Amino acid sequence: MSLELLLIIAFGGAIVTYLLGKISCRIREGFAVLISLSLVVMIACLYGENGTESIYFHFLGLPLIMRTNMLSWFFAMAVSALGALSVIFSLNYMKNRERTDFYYLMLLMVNASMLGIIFSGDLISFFIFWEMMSWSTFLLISYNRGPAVAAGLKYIIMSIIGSMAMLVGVLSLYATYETLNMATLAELIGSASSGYLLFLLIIFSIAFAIKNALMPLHTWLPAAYAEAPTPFNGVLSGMLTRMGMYGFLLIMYVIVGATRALNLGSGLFKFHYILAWLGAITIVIPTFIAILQDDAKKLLAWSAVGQGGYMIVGIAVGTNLGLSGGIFHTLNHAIYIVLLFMCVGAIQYRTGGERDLNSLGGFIKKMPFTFIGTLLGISGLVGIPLTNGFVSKWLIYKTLILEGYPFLAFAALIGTWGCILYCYKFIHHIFLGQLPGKYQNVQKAPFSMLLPMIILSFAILFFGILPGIPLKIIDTIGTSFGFKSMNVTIWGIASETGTLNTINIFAAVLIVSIIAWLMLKIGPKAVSVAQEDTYAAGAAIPKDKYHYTVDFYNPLYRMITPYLKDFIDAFYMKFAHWIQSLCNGTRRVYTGYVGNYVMYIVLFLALLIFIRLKWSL
Amino acid sequence: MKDPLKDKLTSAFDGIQIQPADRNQISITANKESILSVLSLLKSNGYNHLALISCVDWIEEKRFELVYILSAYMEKDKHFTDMEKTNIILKTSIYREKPQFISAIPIFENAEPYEREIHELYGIHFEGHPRLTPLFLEREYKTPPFRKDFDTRKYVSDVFDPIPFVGKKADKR
Amino acid sequence: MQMIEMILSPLLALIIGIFFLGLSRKIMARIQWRYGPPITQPVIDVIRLFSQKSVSHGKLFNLGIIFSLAGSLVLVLFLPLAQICPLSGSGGMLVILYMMLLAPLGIALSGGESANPNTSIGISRKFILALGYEVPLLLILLALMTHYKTISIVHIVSIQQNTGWAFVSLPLLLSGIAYVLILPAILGIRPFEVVQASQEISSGPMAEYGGPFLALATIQHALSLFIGIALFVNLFLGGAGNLLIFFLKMLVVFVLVLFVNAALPRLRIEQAVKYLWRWPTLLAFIGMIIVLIVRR
Amino acid sequence: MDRNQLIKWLKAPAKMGHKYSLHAVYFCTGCGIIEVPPSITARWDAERFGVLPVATPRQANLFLITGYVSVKTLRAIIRTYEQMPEPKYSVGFGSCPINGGMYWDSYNTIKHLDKYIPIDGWIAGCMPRPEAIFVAVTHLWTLIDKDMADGYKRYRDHYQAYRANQEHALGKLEWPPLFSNETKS
Repeated sequence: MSLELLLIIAFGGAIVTYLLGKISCRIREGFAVLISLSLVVMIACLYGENGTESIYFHFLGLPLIMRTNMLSWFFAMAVSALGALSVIFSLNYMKNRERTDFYYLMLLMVNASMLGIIFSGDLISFFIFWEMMSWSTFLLISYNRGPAVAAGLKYIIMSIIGSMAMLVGVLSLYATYETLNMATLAELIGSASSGYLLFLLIIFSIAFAIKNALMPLHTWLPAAYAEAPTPFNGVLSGMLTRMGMYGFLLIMYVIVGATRALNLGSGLFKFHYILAWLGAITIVIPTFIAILQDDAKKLLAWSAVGQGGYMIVGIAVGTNLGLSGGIFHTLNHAIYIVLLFMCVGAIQYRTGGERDLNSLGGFIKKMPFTFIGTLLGISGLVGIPLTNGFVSKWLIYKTLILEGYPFLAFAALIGTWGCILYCYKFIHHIFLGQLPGKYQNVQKAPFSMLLPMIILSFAILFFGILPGIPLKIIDTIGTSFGFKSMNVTIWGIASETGTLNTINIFAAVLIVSIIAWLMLKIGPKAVSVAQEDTYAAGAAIPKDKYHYTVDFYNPLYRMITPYLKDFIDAFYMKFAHWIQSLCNGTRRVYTGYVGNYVMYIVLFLALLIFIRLKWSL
Repeated sequence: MKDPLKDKLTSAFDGIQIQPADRNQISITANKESILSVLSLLKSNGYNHLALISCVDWIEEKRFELVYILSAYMEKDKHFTDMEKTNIILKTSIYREKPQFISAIPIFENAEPYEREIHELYGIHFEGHPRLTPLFLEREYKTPPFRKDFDTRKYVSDVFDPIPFVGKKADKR
Repeated sequence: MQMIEMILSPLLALIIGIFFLGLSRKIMARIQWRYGPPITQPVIDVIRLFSQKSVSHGKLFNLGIIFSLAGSLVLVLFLPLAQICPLSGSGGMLVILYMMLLAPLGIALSGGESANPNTSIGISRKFILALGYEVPLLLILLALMTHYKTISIVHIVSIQQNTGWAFVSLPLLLSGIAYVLILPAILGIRPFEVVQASQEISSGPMAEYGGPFLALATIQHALSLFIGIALFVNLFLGGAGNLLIFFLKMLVVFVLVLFVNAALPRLRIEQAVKYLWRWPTLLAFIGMIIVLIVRR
Repeated sequence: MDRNQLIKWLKAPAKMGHKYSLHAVYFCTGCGIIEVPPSITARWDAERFGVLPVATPRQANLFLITGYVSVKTLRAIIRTYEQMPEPKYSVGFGSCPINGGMYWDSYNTIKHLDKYIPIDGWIAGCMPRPEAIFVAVTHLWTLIDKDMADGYKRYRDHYQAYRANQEHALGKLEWPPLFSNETKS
């Protein structure tokens, strides 16, 4: 099954769905689902192949190569699976919206370009697909006009800066080594001086850090996530932002190679150590900003920025545990952030686009399945022992502690406790508490929205209880990068410095929960009561006024808000205004009247003559 | 306080009597038309705190007597002047049949709850009062309960006694 | 053998926890010159609560309290109780850290479901206080783990058996003192009783708990008392050879903490977090620096 | 005081549990609440009998109605009584809840509290001293032993009558009836 066929199906499918859309929307949706599912199946049966290279096109004399290895298979599986789920999710969500053909075209285009990035074997096709992905994302973010266009602009400007940085790196590589094929580059790079390696790493990591929203370059993410249409949010937050992670892995471990990348720089100022510290800062500050948010999607956006830090810390630490923790966390984070965005989408679908956390409440009575999905989603996000988030965080913490980076581990752990606060705020404001009057007759989410949620919730628990399956694949990725393999068993990691056995934990929790349930059964059966029958010091419950959500962590807000003003965004805005005024200045010089230009020439000549006369006398 | 203010009062209003009540209280009785101007005069002369408005129902003389009690806020960190020690009890009386009076809110805003209470318990209507809604009572009463002609025993036997006992006691009775 | 341990350690924890509850009410009474209830009063309360027909606000209301009690019981399995440590080989300190947030999350979910602002305020205070004492606690635990270069608590206890208590070993002295300063916050008692402040927010998350729910909540509270003190004894006072010494060490620590509980009034939540983020964090930070220097 | 007779515990744990762990709702309904603080603090210490004030009616099984009951407070008393879990006991302090006491002819006090919510025990005295409260507690023990403290059963059986009386005295009640009519007994 050659890779070109795969890409042709992916891109062709996108265009065909657009055309089918002209005929009837039912066929278009069916075809879109068919395409994405077939992509998943095709990639699944690509499992074994390693390093199959196939030149499919020549561009300016350079061979464009497609190749696959375990790393690309892993990311491709995740991209296609999440792409299929979000297409299924958007069937209902986009039912009565305008320009849905354009939406489906762009969604499938984004999925296809991501697959292109993953399977590209040389840097030129990598760059082409990267640009294609950025542009289709920009069009999708600014899908529902108004503020979305501003968010899209912010996104596209920053990703263009990233792509230009990458282009500089690609050209410098081509200049020194005449070839852009990654495999050959990996061998030739050995001869490069450490200074050049450092330059390469920095240039490429600027592009990937912008895409992965590392701390100083993260400002596009909250606006983009908040304004993008929610089904696309799943793809955007799940795998698209994690293309930066794929890029980091590519540049640090595939092209530059692990040994060289890990001892660039000296002592405390090693490249990977600074990158780890950037990741640690990215964990802490966005997590505390997420606690302040009152908009559901903004809260999830800041949490996605925070969780990105874990992945960076994982791969930047440079041990096999850290690397597998980082990659596994990329997959886990993709699963539960897509699940949480789908829950927000289901709520929006049922309440007519309501996103403000303070005007929702008590939805557990009306949408129980969405509640279960959100509960599993936030338990994965927090890292509760039976969910997949816990396993990847356990790996990262273990390596941080044993390698002797306690302050990095401290930043990561504080991120988790901050994460609990906004996770509970998210689920409490939407699902618990009093149901407002106007949402009394809200029905369940439609099945086409619930199906992806059920699959993802199952995935969270499945990977949480039996982490051996994904960890085995990740271990082979680690060994392909030259790391020592950790002995992965079905139930976790078995190593002398501390084993993880999730099946023991699962069995213990299961038995003990049954015991606790029996203890509750000792007492007489409880009478279930309506939400109005609750303690109010003897008074009757005021309608729609007995729900506490505004300023939920008020004592904490007062303490942390002064430190959390978004300095970086403000700095970028000031910088942008400064450049704009600079441009205005030059515009005033080139006014476009010929007279001015003649005057400039005359003046300049006069100046030259004057200098000539003055010095020559 | 006594002389300058007393002369000012007697000169400004006719039909006003001023006599010292007990230790440091002065009771002033004025007719109902001049009440507001007396209040504003007293307020400008330092008695800027309206402590209370209450009402007495003289049913034999067919009149309600409204009592305004004024006192002075103590100036910050100054020694007690004798003015601050004295309270002024301003009395006026209105006819009982049509209980009608003007509200003192323009001069003292904090008169609002007192007048609401008097309206609820005595049935005196105050013009210019923003909201004469019920303040304490749970239920409507044909004659306001604090009036002398409100017969509590009859009210209790009408409202509470007919309610039957429940369970064993009811069977015995 | 392992199966017997699996049953024995939660049972032991339950008995000791409920005994501690009864003891705390007795000691508090004696400090206030009162005669005080019998030691077995919590047992009487639990029996009475189980016989009452309570009110429930939905399935999550039931599942939440079950989930929180299960979380505490499972956490006990990870704690070494003087040679009894059933689940020592599956995750070590990191699992304990993460298990400690199961119980509050369970009560938070069921409290939230009871649709009462008092419970929501109680829960938000609980998480803020947890964030408050988690900052120094994480620094202390990381200092311990980097000092002993292990993440399994059984290993830490065995090292302390032969090299003496961590509390008195020089590099960890400051961390030990910081831990003592935040112990009342971890146990949720008087100076930091902001969560179940029965006067202000009508006992916070427990406002809507009736008969059996309140019984499970009391048992969970007893267990969390046990866990907080057992963790301290294991990490800093070197665990114990046999059960009796372990129990005695816990008793001494508990009585001392009770005196603090009896003497101090309840802090406001801002004061609590300001205090927690100032002195204990400073001590824990310096302790961490010392551990890193000693490690170099 | 048969608290430590083990046989009784094994025979009827629920009854013994209720006897020796009476958690009272800390709800100040009238003037008698001034007697409760001294009875729970150092000098008279109610906790040695297992009596403890708790914050919400959900956690309680004893409801002390201390002193006269005004019409407004009756609304809150009914709401609190209905929110207590099932085996619950209520004790009236002083003569005012019995028959109105010295406010027998007042327009806004409730005369016979027993018409609105069932009362299991009365304590005489215009505010009984703490010793009288403990006598009442021990008396309540004997009532519980002899199954005579069945106020909550009376409330459930005659709920329609109680509800009618309440609506007669207070007009419209904002909360639905506790027992819908089909759960007759």
